[in-house]
Amino acid sequence: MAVMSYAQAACNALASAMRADPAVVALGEDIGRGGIFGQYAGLQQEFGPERVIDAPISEAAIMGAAVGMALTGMKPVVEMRVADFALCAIDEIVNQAAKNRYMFGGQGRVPLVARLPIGIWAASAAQHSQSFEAWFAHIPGLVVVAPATPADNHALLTAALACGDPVIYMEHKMLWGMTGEVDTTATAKLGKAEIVRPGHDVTLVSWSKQVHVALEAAQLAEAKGLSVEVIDLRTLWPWDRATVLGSAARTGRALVTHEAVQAAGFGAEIAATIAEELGIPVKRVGAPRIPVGYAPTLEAAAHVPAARILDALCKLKPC
Amino acid sequence: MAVMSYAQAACNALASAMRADPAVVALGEDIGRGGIFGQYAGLQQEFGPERVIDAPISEAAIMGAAVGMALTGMKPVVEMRVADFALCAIDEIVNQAAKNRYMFGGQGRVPLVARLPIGIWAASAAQHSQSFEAWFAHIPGLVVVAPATPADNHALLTAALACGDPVIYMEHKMLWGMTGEVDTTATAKLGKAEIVRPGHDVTLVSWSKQVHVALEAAQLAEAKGLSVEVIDLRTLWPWDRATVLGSAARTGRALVTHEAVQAAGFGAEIAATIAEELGIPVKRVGAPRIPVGYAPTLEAAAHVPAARILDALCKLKPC
Amino acid sequence: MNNDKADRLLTLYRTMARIRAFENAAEEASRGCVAAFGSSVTGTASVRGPLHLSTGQEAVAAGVCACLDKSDYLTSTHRGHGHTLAKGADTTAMMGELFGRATGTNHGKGGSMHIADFSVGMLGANGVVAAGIPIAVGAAHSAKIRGSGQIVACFFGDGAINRGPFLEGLNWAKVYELPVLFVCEDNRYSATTATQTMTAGAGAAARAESLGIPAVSVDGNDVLAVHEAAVQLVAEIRAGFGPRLLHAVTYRVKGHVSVDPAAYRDPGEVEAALASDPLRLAATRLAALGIDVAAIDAEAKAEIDAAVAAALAAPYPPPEAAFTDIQDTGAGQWQ
Amino acid sequence: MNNDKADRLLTLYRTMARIRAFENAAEEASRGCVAAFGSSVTGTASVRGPLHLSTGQEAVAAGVCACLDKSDYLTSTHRGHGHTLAKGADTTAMMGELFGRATGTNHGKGGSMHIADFSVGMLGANGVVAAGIPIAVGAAHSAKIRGSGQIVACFFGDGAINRGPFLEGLNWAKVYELPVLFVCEDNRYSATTATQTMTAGAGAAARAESLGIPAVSVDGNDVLAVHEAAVQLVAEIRAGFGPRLLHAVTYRVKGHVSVDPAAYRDPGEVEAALASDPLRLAATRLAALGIDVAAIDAEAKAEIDAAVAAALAAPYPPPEAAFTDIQDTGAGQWQ
Ligand SMILES: Cc1ncc(C[n+]2csc(CCOP(=O)(O)OP(=O)(O)O)c2C)c(N)n1
Ligand SMILES: Cc1ncc(C[n+]2csc(CCOP(=O)(O)OP(=O)(O)O)c2C)c(N)n1
Ligand SMILES: [Mg+2]
Ligand SMILES: [Mg+2]
Repeated sequence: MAVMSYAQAACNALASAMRADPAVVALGEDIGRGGIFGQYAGLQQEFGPERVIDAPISEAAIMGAAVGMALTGMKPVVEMRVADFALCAIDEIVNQAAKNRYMFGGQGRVPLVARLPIGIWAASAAQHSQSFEAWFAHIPGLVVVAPATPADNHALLTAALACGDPVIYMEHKMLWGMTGEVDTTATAKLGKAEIVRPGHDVTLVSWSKQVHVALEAAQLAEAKGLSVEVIDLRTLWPWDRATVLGSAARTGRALVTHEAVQAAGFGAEIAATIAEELGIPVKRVGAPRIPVGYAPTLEAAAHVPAARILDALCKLKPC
Repeated sequence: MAVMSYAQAACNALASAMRADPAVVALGEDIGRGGIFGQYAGLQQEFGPERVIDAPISEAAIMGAAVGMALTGMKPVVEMRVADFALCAIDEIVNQAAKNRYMFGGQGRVPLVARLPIGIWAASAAQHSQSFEAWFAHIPGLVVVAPATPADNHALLTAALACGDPVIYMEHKMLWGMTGEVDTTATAKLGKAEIVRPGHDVTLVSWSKQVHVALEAAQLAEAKGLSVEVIDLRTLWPWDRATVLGSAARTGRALVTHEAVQAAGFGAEIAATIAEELGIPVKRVGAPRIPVGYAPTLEAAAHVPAARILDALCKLKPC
Repeated sequence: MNNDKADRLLTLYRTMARIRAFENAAEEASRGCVAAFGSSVTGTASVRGPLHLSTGQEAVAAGVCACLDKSDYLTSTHRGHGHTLAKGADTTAMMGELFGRATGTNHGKGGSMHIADFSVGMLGANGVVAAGIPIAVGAAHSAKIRGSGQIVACFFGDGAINRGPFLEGLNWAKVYELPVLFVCEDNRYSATTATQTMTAGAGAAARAESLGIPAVSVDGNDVLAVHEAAVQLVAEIRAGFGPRLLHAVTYRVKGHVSVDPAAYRDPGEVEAALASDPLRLAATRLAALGIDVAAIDAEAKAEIDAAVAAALAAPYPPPEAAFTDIQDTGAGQWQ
Repeated sequence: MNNDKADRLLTLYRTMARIRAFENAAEEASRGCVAAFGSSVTGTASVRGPLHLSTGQEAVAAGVCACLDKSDYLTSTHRGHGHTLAKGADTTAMMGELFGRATGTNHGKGGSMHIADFSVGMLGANGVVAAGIPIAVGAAHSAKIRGSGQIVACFFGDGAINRGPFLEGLNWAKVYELPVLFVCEDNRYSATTATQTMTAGAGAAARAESLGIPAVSVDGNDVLAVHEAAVQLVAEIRAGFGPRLLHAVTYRVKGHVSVDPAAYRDPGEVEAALASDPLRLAATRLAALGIDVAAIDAEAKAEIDAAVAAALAAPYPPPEAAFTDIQDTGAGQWQ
């Protein structure tokens, strides 16, 4: 086991995959110099510019080219730097990568992993702070993954590279520097959630950086005598209905929290499913439907802090 | 009152707005020749090519230019032909049109109406059949409208043109030819739903073409002794929580149906909200998470027919 | 004309005749199929949905594809039947796809707009204008990385050169000197719009040249001219000199989709275009060499008639097929 | 050099000196501000978040904006301080914005990357590369429709010419002969990448010309050369001759963002670039005319020092402001 940052863990997983399989290549802006967060550090040195491919500022072509590569025997890893810029490549993701296999009757497959970092990144305002996981969960053909820890970034990226389907892989920009123990031999199964804290009063579901906020809220709740079970969803599509519904059925109450805008966020899907399946009390805590502002006071309003989660927990079970 | 098609109603509303306000212009591909569905018929003849502006096949520039026009005193109506092609202009919608007013601290406003026709259009397969309303409901800054009838297409387009905010205006491609009485003096308020059929056993919420399917299901349910209240949401953001929650509180059961993919669809938002607020039984019936196939047998699988709605109704209240 | 050339013309003519017969049969089978341009769906047609015919443009597909090996790749547009056939796809499977049958190239999942035959390197028609361009560039990049020697032919319309992916794709191809032949099939219309009115500057070739990509313009109705230009460009590409562009000027004889009466066009313009019909031009040349094309035409018609009959007889895909070929991860979780 | 020209140079120098002072102060206030390139946020800086400095590129903003009227429009990039200042924005409000204060041009909602001052026609910096281009084109289209006589200056970087909106926007501008001056501010880098390596062909001017848009290239560090070229192009635009492009070659003296040490660059290259610093060039010329710039520099520094002091003293926007300026329809419905 080694201690690595979240960025290094991804880098390490990618390097291992590239060593094992010459079909794996990476493409994106600035990755030759390691990527601006170091998430490709050293890769061009090891694998050469043919496999760690610098791209012009052409998101549409980067994603479209990756589809063409994937159809013809490669396994491209596509860097979008922040999910907000992937909006320049949405046709390529939704109409091309996601639909190719189906539309052409299974003649081809598109084994690509698109890295679309999400989340509020300090003082980066409205165009560099968005979380779009709900969008991609809505699109047939796409797998959606959002790791919360260095260990998961290693294991889930490895699994994403192996799965053969187009994967929207959403790292969180505030986690790049987070360090943790990483077992580089550990494997993960896409679609498996993890109970990261057991409890019996309320089930609290989250993913990505917000898992850490959820854990903070669970701890605060414990002090008030509330036992909260925290689930890290890890994969948003397919999401682990069995684990979530199993836990919720046990605790009898469920709360979902995410950093993304609450309105039409992925929390709605989970809350609606729990309500449909179990008919138990359910709540959501997501961001208000406002853009992210620059000033610290404004940015704070777009965050979903532990205190708001605690409030909602106490509404589900008075505490 | 005149009988008009859904396409003519929009055309008529747009013509009236253009007569009343020289700032209203339309831009898009093929609109000079009336648009391929006749939704701009006669407008270039009446208002000239300076105000009914033919555009190159450049969705990104069409939407981006509309933002520039809107910031400098015009009220552009932007034609995207089908919502699927608007995916080529997503940065311009989400990062530019929706965020401009906020990001620049209220210095400017973006009064544009983007027409993004949605829905399964017979035998048009995976890239011409999508319904993306949930995406836009998730984005702060955007108003989302989806008219179900010719009368509403007149009244809601008129309201959208007047509201001063960027509006994603989603007509349904299968409704272009639908005819109905249109009172061209009638007004509508964005954000107001309509109870299109009263009932007392279950509240059934829908929008766009699916409203007609919902009405069909309600009629089938009536034959089984179930009284279904059908609500046409009309505006998806802001959505009429008061009407929906009021009705659901009265009936004690709620079902949401939409043509879009169910997973992370806008039905999740409504169902989750009802569950949170009322804790009553709730269900959703949307499309499976599959692309739309071309063959009639495949296309059928992507539809949400009245029979599936009826099933769900009878699960909410045995009938 | 020497013997070689006559043989080549005959081969090219045969491909064109087969495309023409295919398009005619598809058009026939599509009447009443799509709601647009004032038409509404009658529901009785065998070919439903938007049908974009390449009638009159056959020389471009035939002339270019004759330079390609089966292992080479091709990307296409919404108007892709000709490219698909010329690349070697089986017309029975193609017609099956237009009819939405389980026997179709795509097993009924795509239809005309998404016709594809990966077995002959045809990576798909595309319902999004210009979307095939970056995909072609990626396939070419892959071929270069793998050292496979494959090249890619990337077809797009004159209207597509005003979309961003045209610039992004061509720039990329030149930066990495990729083995791709860009083919601008210029039929002078973009749906109901004369493309010229929406296009600044001198068009596809000039734009390619501004990116350092050599370009050649040809009469796209002269199949030999197209072919000779393509042979030269493909040779340069195979030799490793990087991307090339071919600008082939032709004419869209039919409406934008089969139900479009194209009333926005001057009938005189259409008539003039018909006079330079590529099949007619080639037939006249062959006649001058003493070769009569009637037998070829008849053979083509017979082939396509059989394809139509087979398509008609074939079953639709079973409803369960709606749930296959999507994704393995999460298969079964449709809600 | 005649008197007029000397006066003009002096005026241009003053603008450049003010931009330089602004950038220096912003840089100073930003140390430890952003997590990238191995740095992490310390949280103590006044200017937080990504800060893209235009240090060394002042001649482009100054030379171009001196041809614009207040009513003309301007769109910018992520590197927009210079454009904003040169268009006439108040430096106190600008610095307030960088500090995220309620007194900022955007009332703290945008920060450096989204700085804007609509009151002087500055329609906004943009965090998305090339996104300003279609917006500029739309503003120019609007000006033409309204017959207002306004023109638009549209700034973008050398990296932006590889994005689709560059093609789409320029094509549109030429098709409708719109009054827009495209300015490619070529600092030879796109973040950590030497733009040349990712750019096919001869660059911005050649691409514009392929679209029928006349283009001029200038030494972007020679403020008089930039200005004279811009004067000529703007005159043509105002005369109704349609869009023009100015390609100004300069150099990004700093890292991509303020925390970027730019270690990927050859120090010799940077040193050579510093030798042709635009302020130094202009100052040398002014010195030859017997004019000393020390007073101007001091004045600029004093202005910016005051702006920093004012920004430091200003309040942050109140938390409620997070919920204003979004949309009127549905205001209050935040969930
Ligand atoms: C991105 C996008 N915008 C608009 C359309 C609608 N559309 C389909 S074909 C077409 C015209 C295309 O013209 P051209 O590229 O010249 O091809 P042609 O139809 O002439 O073969 C248009 C506008 C589309 N399919 N995709
Ligand atoms: C669409 C998009 N892709 C990527 C980025 C990340 N990014 C920000 S600035 C930049 C480099 C831009 O280079 P250039 O256009 O030359 O402008 P410069 O930074 O040199 O002023 C990149 C890649 C972005 N902001 N937007
Ligand atoms: Mg065409
Ligand atoms: Mg640059």
